[in-house]
Amino acid sequence: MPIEYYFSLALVMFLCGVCGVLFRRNILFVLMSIELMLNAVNLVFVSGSTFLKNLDGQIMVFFVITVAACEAAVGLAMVIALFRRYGTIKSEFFRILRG
Amino acid sequence: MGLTSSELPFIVDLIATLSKIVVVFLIGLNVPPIMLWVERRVPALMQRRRGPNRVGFFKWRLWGLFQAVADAIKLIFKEEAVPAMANKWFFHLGPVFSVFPAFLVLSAMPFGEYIEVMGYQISLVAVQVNVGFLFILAMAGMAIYGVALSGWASTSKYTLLGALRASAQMISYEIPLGLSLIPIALVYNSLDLTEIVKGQSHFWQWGIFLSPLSFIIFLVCMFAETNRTPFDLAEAESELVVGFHTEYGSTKFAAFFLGEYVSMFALSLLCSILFFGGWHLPLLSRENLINLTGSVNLAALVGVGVLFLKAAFFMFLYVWVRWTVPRFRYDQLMKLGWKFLLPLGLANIAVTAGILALNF
Amino acid sequence: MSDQLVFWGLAGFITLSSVAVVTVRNPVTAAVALVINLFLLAGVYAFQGADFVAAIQIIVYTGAIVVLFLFVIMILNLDPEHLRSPRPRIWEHLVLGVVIAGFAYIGYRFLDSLDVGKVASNRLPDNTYDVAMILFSNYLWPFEIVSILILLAIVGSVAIAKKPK
Amino acid sequence: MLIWLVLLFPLVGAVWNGLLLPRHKLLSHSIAVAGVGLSFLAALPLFVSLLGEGAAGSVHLAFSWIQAGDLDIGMEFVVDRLSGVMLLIVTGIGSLIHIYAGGYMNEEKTTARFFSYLNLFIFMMLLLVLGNNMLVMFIGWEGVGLCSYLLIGYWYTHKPNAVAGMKAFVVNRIGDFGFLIGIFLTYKMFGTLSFSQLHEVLAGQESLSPALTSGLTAIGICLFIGACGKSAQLPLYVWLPDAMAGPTPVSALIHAATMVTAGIYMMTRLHFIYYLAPSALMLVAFVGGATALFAATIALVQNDIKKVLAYSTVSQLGYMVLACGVGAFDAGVFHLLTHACFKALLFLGAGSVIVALHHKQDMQEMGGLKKYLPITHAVFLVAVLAIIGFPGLSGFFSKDEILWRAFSFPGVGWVLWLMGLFAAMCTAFYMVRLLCLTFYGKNRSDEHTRHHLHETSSVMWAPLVVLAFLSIFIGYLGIPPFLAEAFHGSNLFSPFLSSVIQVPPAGEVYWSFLHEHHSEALEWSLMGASTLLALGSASFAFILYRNGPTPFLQERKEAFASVYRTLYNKYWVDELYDRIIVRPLKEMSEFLWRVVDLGIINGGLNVLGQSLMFLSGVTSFQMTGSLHRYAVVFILGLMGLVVLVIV
Repeated sequence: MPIEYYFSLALVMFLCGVCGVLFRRNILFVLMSIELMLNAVNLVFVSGSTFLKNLDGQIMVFFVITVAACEAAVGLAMVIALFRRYGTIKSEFFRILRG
Repeated sequence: MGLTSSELPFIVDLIATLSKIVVVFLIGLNVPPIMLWVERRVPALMQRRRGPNRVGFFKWRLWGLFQAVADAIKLIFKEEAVPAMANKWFFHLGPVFSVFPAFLVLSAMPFGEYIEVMGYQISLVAVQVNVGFLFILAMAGMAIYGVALSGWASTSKYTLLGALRASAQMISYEIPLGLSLIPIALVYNSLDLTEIVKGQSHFWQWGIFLSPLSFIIFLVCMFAETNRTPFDLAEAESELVVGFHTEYGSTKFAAFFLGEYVSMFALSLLCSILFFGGWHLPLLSRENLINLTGSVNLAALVGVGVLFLKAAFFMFLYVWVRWTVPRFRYDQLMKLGWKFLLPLGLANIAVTAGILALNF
Repeated sequence: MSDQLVFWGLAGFITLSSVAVVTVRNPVTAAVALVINLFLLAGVYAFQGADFVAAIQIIVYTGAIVVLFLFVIMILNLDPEHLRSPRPRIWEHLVLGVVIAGFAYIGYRFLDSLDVGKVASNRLPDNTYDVAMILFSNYLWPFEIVSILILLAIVGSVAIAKKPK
Repeated sequence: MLIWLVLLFPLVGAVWNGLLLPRHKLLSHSIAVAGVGLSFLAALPLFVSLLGEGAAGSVHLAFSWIQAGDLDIGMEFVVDRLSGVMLLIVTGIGSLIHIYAGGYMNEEKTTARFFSYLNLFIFMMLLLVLGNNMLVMFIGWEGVGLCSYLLIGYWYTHKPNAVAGMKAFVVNRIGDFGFLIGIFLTYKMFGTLSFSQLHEVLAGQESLSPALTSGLTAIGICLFIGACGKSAQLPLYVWLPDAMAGPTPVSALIHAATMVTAGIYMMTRLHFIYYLAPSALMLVAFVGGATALFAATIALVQNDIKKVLAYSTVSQLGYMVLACGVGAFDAGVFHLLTHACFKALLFLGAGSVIVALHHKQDMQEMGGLKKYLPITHAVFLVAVLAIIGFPGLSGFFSKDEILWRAFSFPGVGWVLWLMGLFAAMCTAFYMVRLLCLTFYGKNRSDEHTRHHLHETSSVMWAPLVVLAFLSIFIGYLGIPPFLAEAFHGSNLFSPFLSSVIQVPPAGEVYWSFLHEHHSEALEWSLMGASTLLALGSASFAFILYRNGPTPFLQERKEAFASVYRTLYNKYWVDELYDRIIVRPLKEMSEFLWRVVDLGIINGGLNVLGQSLMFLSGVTSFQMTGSLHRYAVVFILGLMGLVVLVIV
């Protein structure tokens, strides 16, 4: 298969992830969208690795997966903590960034 | 997953694979009825009573063997009820999710080395996977979704609690399970189950002797992964009715049944393959067996029989334990998994790797 | 031919499930879509010969991460009010259009600029052993550091999610 | 290989005790003793390897520490005969004191922190001793200073202790400043800080240019200021008496046997600089002589047992500095060695007395302890005889050698000799006074204390006995040559060090008198004179104080009231410093704090901050706090950038 196909697929996944982050109001969805984006990147890595016959790309995937696991664990823990504290996980509710 | 391109012609490969899939599927489908019977007769034996022995044709009752058929018929033809509040989609999807990983696991199990049909060597594994038991671990992990989704979709406290318990338990025990397998991979220097069995051709090279601790951890995790006694908290009747599948009846219930018994069978097979030499007879090497029987196919058939016998023993063990050991408390379960088996598994890996590194 | 079939099948379902993840209303549906998506992605990896990565992908993502999502969703047990999205505003439509157009343009330019030509990418041979060798030699330090990161994440998430006394 | 072990053990001990803080006293004690004891055992073979004829030193590079341009400073260590001797002193005496400290600190709840500091001190001292360049030595130098500070203020809940620690630290800082300047000057002049390279450069010079001489003099004086701080010489000696606030083993280890000798060691290590800067050395000699005399006179009237020993230490350090000043570095190191033994013994003996009396240190409340503490008395007597120069004991040989070398210094030598001689007489007097007031006469402590008086535990007196043997016999390593001939022995010590300490060729002319031969009759008579004077002064003190403070003594005290008050108040040096340095500094700081810092700097910053707040308030209207808004802007901006790049 031409590598462009894989990259296009990754692009579509990434776009979905971006849209999820931008437009979903529920933090859970935002987190899932982030997973989607990370996986799009993984796909690029694996495809590149296969294409270039260089296994370093696969190694990067391990690291990305690990970081994704950490991100999910901490993110979900925060979701639980937020829900417990404020009773909601709608992102527009949280405006502490405003300072 | 990484279908190794065999040297067979495409059409032969296709036919062989298809027929292997059908055979594996049939084997899987036949496990629950037999086990139904075993689950009734064995406790009866233990409790010194008769057990079901009425169903039969004319005078042939065959120790109640037909009871299984009757049960199956009942399950299939029962009326189906879907709770009004249930999330329909996932309610229907749940049983699927619980059956399909079990069969996927079974599909990667090797039943023997190969048979020769019309001059073609056909390996006795439905789907040849390079990273054999990682695949099995992965598929075993998928089983959680069946439990979790069906429990959640039923919209009932019992099912939700049962689902949470079950999936937490399965996640917890998946880790020691995986850890217990790593020493085996180290010892036999392969992730491919067929290779591992080939490495056990000699009696003293069986996994149970080379990595006894792994076997113990694996055995415990085996029970926990399938939610069987003494780890059947997810379906503790006295607390949660029957846990995540409380709301299911009829065919869907049968599907859960199927999934549970197929994954039990798959794990039993895996245990025999990893620790008890797979299709090897204890003191008779494969070459001798081929010489003795005079044909590769016959030897392979004997091997399959041996493997099934070993697996059958573990199936029996499931039942045996169910009627002898009481249920754990939830905190004990978690403590056992995380504070005992996990460190033990890690230590086991370290020790095994150390011994191997010292070229012992 | 069969390659084409496999790829397009996988790609189609991956695209569908990706869209589903971000558009459906029910978080459980989204999580299941995500599982399917990641599972199929593992299929793509295996299809490219990255068996080990594929196995890890299934074990870690579907076996652990998404289960975590499901757990949280079930524990929170959000009421329907929570799941309703507000009607999208005009500027959101606008931004969506711009983002899609931008991505399309960037993607087009990028793929266009690839001078690899339409070379068919072969499947890699069995490479679990080589991956392990690289991981535990060249990438040993990153590996160790990432393991510390994981430890920190475990401790952190326990500390964050613990019930305040 | 052994050298790493020597360094490693104390560090491990310090880290173990310091980080894990074992509750159990015996455990922490064992760790500490093992840390320094194993280090000693590792040092022994190192030292033995240096004993062979013409055994040269070796330099071990651990790693390249600082590399910048031409500057390349390695973490390198030198093992030669000089550092070998110091190694044995530090680890050997250190081990004995560590053992003793277990008994001394037995009343504490936990001792892990204490022993961690002690081991850290040993480690730092070893760095100082073994370092092959000024910077490594400086780490050790500062490290021992730090440990000294921590240990003086070990009982920091008692305010005077904490203050004494700070005083030690601050006064040392002044000396360290001089040391640092010396290091900078050295690097500026020679482009290297390594001792071996410096030695090569200077030993290679046939004659010296005036610029080089003046530079070396400046370096020598700056480094000597550092030595003054650490080795408690005039005018920076004031911290040492106050440092007695720390636990007594600390006083013995740090403030008598090892750390305070760092200055002497440093000057000896850099003897090639000093030999080429005679005027600097002259200053060293006079400061040393003056310190010896000055501190000895103060010690005459002090009543606190540890204070007397502290001033005695200052005085003895003065001797060593004096020896360095007259170019007799080997004699200085020899006195360092003997002094380490008998002064450690004195302090530890005093420590035993203090423990027996439940932490009373005033000699007026002691007396008659001979009966209660027989072993302590015996070893203490040995130490006193050693320090006053009783013939045949270690102090006799080392002190006599210094006096002789001072006398043979051409020109002003006799002045230095007189200073030393008078100091020796004072030493004999105050040490015997100390002995009498503590051990003889009638017991003057209260009933309750006397009731509980008993000999200390074996953990405490066993090291004392070892030290007593050392105090007696170690002097025989350095018998003066003329005596040696008379007794068919030989001086072992000076020839041993002579491979390290040599006058560079450029200084041969000036230092030619070092090889001059003097008549033995002169040596005999000088030795006889000084010994007789010291013994006379000792007997005088014995007669006066045999029975403790008597009315007769009280009368004499009143008759010489002004002298007594001056000495008792230590010449009002502390008050002087307070008036001319501390108070002006305080007022200055007050001014800087209230006016400059609070008014100008803080005020300016506040104005700046408030104006920024105002400005940001003006521009922050678009910060809605909505995460999505930010993300949208972020993504759009990113896409814009990428498009910009690729278009």
